Amino acid sequence: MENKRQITYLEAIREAMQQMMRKDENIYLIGEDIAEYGGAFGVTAGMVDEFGKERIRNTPISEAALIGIASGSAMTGMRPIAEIMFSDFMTIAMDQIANQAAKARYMFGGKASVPMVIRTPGGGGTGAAGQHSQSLEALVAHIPGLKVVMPSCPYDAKGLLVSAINDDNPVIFIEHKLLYKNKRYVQYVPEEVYGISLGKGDIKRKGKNLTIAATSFMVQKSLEAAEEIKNEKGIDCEIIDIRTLRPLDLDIILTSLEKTGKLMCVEEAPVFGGFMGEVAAQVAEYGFDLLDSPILRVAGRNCPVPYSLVLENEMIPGVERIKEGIVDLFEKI
Amino acid sequence: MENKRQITYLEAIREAMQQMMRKDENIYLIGEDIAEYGGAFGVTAGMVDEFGKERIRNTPISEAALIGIASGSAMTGMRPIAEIMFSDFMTIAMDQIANQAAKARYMFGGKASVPMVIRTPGGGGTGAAGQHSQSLEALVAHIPGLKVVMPSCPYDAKGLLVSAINDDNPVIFIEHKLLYKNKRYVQYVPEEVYGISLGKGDIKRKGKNLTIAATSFMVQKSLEAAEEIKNEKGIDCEIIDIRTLRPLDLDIILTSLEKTGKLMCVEEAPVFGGFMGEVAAQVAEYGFDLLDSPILRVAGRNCPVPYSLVLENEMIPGVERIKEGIVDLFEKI
Amino acid sequence: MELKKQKNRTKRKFEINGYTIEDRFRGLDRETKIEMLRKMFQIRHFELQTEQFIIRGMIHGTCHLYIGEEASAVGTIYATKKDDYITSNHRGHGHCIAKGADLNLMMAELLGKSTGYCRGRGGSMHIADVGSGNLGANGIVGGSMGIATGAGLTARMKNNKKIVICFFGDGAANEGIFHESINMASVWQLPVIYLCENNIYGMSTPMQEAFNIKRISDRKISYGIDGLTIDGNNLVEVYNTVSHFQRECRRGRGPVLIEALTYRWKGHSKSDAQVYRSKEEVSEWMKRDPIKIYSGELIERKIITRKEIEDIENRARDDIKKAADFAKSSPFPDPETIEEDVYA
Amino acid sequence: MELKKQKNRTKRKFEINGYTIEDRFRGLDRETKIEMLRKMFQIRHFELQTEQFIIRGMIHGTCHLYIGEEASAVGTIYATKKDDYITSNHRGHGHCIAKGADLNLMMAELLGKSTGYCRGRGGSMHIADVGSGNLGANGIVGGSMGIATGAGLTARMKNNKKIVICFFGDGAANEGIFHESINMASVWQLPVIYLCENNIYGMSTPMQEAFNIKRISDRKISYGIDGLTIDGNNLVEVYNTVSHFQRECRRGRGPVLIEALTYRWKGHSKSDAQVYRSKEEVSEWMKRDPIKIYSGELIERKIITRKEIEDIENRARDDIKKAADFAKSSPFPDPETIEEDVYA
Ligand SMILES: Cc1ncc(C[n+]2csc(CCOP(=O)(O)OP(=O)(O)O)c2C)c(N)n1
Ligand SMILES: Cc1ncc(C[n+]2csc(CCOP(=O)(O)OP(=O)(O)O)c2C)c(N)n1
Ligand SMILES: [Mg+2]
Ligand SMILES: [Mg+2]
Repeated sequence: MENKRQITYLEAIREAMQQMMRKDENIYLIGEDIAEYGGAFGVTAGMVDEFGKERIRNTPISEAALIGIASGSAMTGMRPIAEIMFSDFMTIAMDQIANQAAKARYMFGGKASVPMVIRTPGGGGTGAAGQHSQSLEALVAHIPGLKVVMPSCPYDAKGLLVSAINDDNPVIFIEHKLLYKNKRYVQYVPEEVYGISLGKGDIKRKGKNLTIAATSFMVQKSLEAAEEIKNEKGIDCEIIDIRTLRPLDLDIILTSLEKTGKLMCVEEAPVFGGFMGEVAAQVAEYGFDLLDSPILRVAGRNCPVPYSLVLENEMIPGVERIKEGIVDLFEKI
Repeated sequence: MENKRQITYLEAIREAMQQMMRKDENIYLIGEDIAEYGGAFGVTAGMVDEFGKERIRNTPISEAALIGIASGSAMTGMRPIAEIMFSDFMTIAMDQIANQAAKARYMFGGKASVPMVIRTPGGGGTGAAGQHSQSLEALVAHIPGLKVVMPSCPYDAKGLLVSAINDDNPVIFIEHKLLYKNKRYVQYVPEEVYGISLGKGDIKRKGKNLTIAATSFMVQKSLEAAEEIKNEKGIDCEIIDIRTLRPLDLDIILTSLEKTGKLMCVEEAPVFGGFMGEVAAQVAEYGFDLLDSPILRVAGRNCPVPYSLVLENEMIPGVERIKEGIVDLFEKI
Repeated sequence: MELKKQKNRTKRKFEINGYTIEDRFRGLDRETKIEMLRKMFQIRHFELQTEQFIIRGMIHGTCHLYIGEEASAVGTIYATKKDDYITSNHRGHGHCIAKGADLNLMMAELLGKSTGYCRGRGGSMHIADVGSGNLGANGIVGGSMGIATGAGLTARMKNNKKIVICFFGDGAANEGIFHESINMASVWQLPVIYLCENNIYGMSTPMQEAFNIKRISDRKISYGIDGLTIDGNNLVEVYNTVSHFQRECRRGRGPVLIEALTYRWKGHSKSDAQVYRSKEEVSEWMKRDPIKIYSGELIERKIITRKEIEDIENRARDDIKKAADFAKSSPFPDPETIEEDVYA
Repeated sequence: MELKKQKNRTKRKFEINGYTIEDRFRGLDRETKIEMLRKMFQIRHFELQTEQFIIRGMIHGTCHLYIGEEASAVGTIYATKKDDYITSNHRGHGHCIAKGADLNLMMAELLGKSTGYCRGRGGSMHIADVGSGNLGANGIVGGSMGIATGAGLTARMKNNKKIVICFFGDGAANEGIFHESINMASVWQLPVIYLCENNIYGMSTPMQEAFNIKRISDRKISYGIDGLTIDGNNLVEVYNTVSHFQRECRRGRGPVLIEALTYRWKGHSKSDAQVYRSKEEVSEWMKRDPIKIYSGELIERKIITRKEIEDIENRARDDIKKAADFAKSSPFPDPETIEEDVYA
């Protein structure tokens, strides 16, 4: 294992794009400051040297048209990967995402396809405050016609991005800023191209007392919490990485609940109206009999992401909040 | 009772605006084609005659700036009521709604307020297809800083709009097209100005076997279904009109569940990621012990709203689907 | 808005807004000239039939009729190539027919039938025929401007020599996406003709309430591109202007903004009391019927006789009748299929 | 972009882009002239201190430094009235200081303290002081352009004689909201000065990659408004131009688009390797230091001596030091308060 190369989440994403672009010249990147600058987080750094400025295409600061252009090119034979510099800016392009790209195929009676990926970093923890730290996946996951993916680790990031690029639908691919360069989460990632099915969750930790369903960075936080709680209280958590919010893999959650009977959902977005409401609702409908206690959500507080570190740490769930949730769930029985 | 005037939903909304505008000259209307034309649905018809074009302010077709301008004027002393012609077009203004109006107060440390109402018709049933028929409340209800209101009848429409106008926060007020002029739903509405608290649900029908939580037009459909099912099967439904999605009145639902032990949620939006996920999740957390069966959602199908009447009727829940849901819930026990 | 017409029919060149434009219409074969008239009649009668369907309550939903604007769609599309792309807007029937759509499938779509272009999922505002280059009508004002620009980018990246026509209205010119799209097309010199059909109103809002400028084509300055205002009711002028600029575009000389002045005869949509304009204004414009103008031109140029024109109109009427019959006799979609086509 | 300077210091009028602008600076009291220099120094040293905090890891989050652009904020704001409104953008410290913000509260906000303008909720990109007319910085490029226009509408509807300055960058001029906002302001003739600080880059993207025009102020044509391009590093020119147009605005003569050419000395934000520009370009622009230019002007006009300038700079440095101390010694917000201020 040690001999195998370990790469970061960012490197895995970049590699997926590079390898796919070498295979298919219809794939190109479009976004703000993605060429020489390499994107706000450096994800596309260096790619312009290999692929040139036609295929690593800088745009003016015009998010709505950027997405519209990507969609129009996708409808006519290209396979764009559009970057929205911060996921918060999807709001500016929301008509183009939700009313155009997502719906073209259906409204045209199945006669168009819009094979595009919208890559965008979400999440907080960087002190960038309310307009640069949101987790807006619930807004896109609700729109029929979109697929929504949130990888939590390098291996998944590469495989899921490859599948997203190969998919003939618009896929919103939300990355997490705190994972990009974090050495702590480096991982073995095969050099060859491989895909991970959109629509399959993944068990990131086996356990028998409690099921935790989490997304993105919260998967990592949950893993940490699970280790600690195992040591401290002997509670053994099973951790399910949702990975693709839409299509959602309900089965993997229900299967786990057959064993544990307890569900906790962990996400970074403000809890009210967040995506985990959907998970909880589906379980409360289709897995009701498997539950032996309330479904708990540990999620962001109901406020914009604040700037100050002490506040931001309070807003976004951390290991402590997750552990408290686990304990709560056992005390609530 | 019969002597009292009965007015439509549309008239109730217009009356609320007229009366409030007479009391406070800082209130004005801003939107597309709202003056002479009276708005796409005639809600503001005639108002320009009384208030003039300064206060019934037509804009060019520029939804983002329209909302930005309303917010900026609200921050500086006005109390705008902005109309977005179809709620689908909120997507074009989503940055201005979700990143600006909603967050200004918080990000500025509480030192600004944005007292504005965004009125917009939602829902389908008019054959206007995918981009003019959506129920996008889930997108706004998730955003901290916004309040979200969806009245289901004339009485509530007036009282809730009065409160929305008096509120010092941005309030998204989603009306339903099929209610506007529908004579079937006329109702006694007091002539005087009255408010209905934002954050209070309402029991629209008392019952003891099953709790239905519904929004907007689905409240009316649920009432119909409840009458029929009472006659046909003797099942007695209690119907809760959520009325304000945010803040949400969980208590009224839990209190009802103490009696019924069964919850069905009915909404028009596509079920996946819809607002009722939040309701279900809160109940699965805070009311788990009150439930004696799964929480069922009866909602829109997971597709854009289609054009053809036969498809549209399949997409949007009707009385039959709601009745089937009720029966299902009893058979599932 | 005043229509200055400085051209002279005997000359081989027009002078419009400082651009010298060749009279290519003149050299066109007779067949195409007549074909264009036929298309205009088809559009006119398609819309009249649609209006009847609306009146008889057979259309679930709304429609935006194109009557009075036929020269713009037909002149533009016939000046381009068959496999060029177009994008359209809510008032899209005319663009669609001019682009060669099957009338039966269009009409079936309006009636919400399974045989329609969109299998009943789209209706009037969403008819598309991607295979033939029609990237779709759009219910969002300005909504297709990014898509058109993206098709232009494809043309550029694949170097496939295609160009794109982006149809939109005066109202759409105040949406942010207009600004962003044209700017990007200009920076990248994409082969897109932005064709603004200025019918003086965006719904009920007259131009002077939505603009503080007289000519929308002046916005070319903001993007450093070519642009001009033409008489959109004059098919020959439309044809020649678009012919000129489509060649420029195909040669890589960037996007263009053409403003075609025209007028819609009917209300904005299904329900419109038209309080915002006078009957006189409407009838003034009806005198400038694009079909009459073009017929007159053809007669004057001795390309066709009055009798032949009548025949063409009758055949167009027939085409529409057949389409209406096809639509009426087609089945509604099966509700079971509702979630098909959401994903590829 | 070439800076043409046709003005003559001894004249009482400037000629810029065809506008005749009076030299109102000349008649200003000495105190104000010096006050402006002091503000420029405060901004400079505020930013240098901020840079230190960044380097020392004391700033959670990013900052966009205004060094090199001081003349634009100071000249503009001093040409308007105390209770006029401004809106700002991500590069907002300079606007904020020029508008008279309390340096202590600003610095405390940057360090995320409870004593900061936003109680630690907003940070660098969201400092506002609504009471004093500062409607806030904004993290969304172009995000405040609608808000500024709305403040203009308030001024108009309340007839309160205020005007609005809307600061934004060259990059923001390609956002749709730029287009929509200015158009509406023009249609309604709102008293808003759209002040585009063109520092030639939007993040890493040079103007020529984002525009196919040379002057952003040419976009005035699209809206039928006044507009011009000025030397944004020359405080006197900025002051005079804005003085001129703020009067026009206050008289009801609609919005204006002023493009102030300037340059940012530092990287775009906290992390910027600046691969997109050359050291030479930076040092060329640093020679055109707005503070040096203005100091030189004051000395030449015999308004102040070199010694006095040094004193002013020293005092500014002190002010910043005090602000830094205040910020450092202030407490962090109480996490318990996190959900306060979400709703009124
Ligand atoms: C984004 C958006 N805003 C508003 C509408 C409602 N609407 C439909 S057509 C229309 C007028 C469009 O005017 P114009 O672009 O000039 O086209 P015309 O109808 O005159 O052909 C409006 C306001 C819409 N469909 N989409
Ligand atoms: C809507 C949006 N898109 C992108 C960004 C990321 N971003 C922040 S500042 C900036 C450049 C802005 O350029 P300009 O307006 O010229 O201002 P400058 O930084 O040069 O002062 C970018 C792209 C953003 N904050 N908001
Ligand atoms: Mg129009
Ligand atoms: Mg800049």
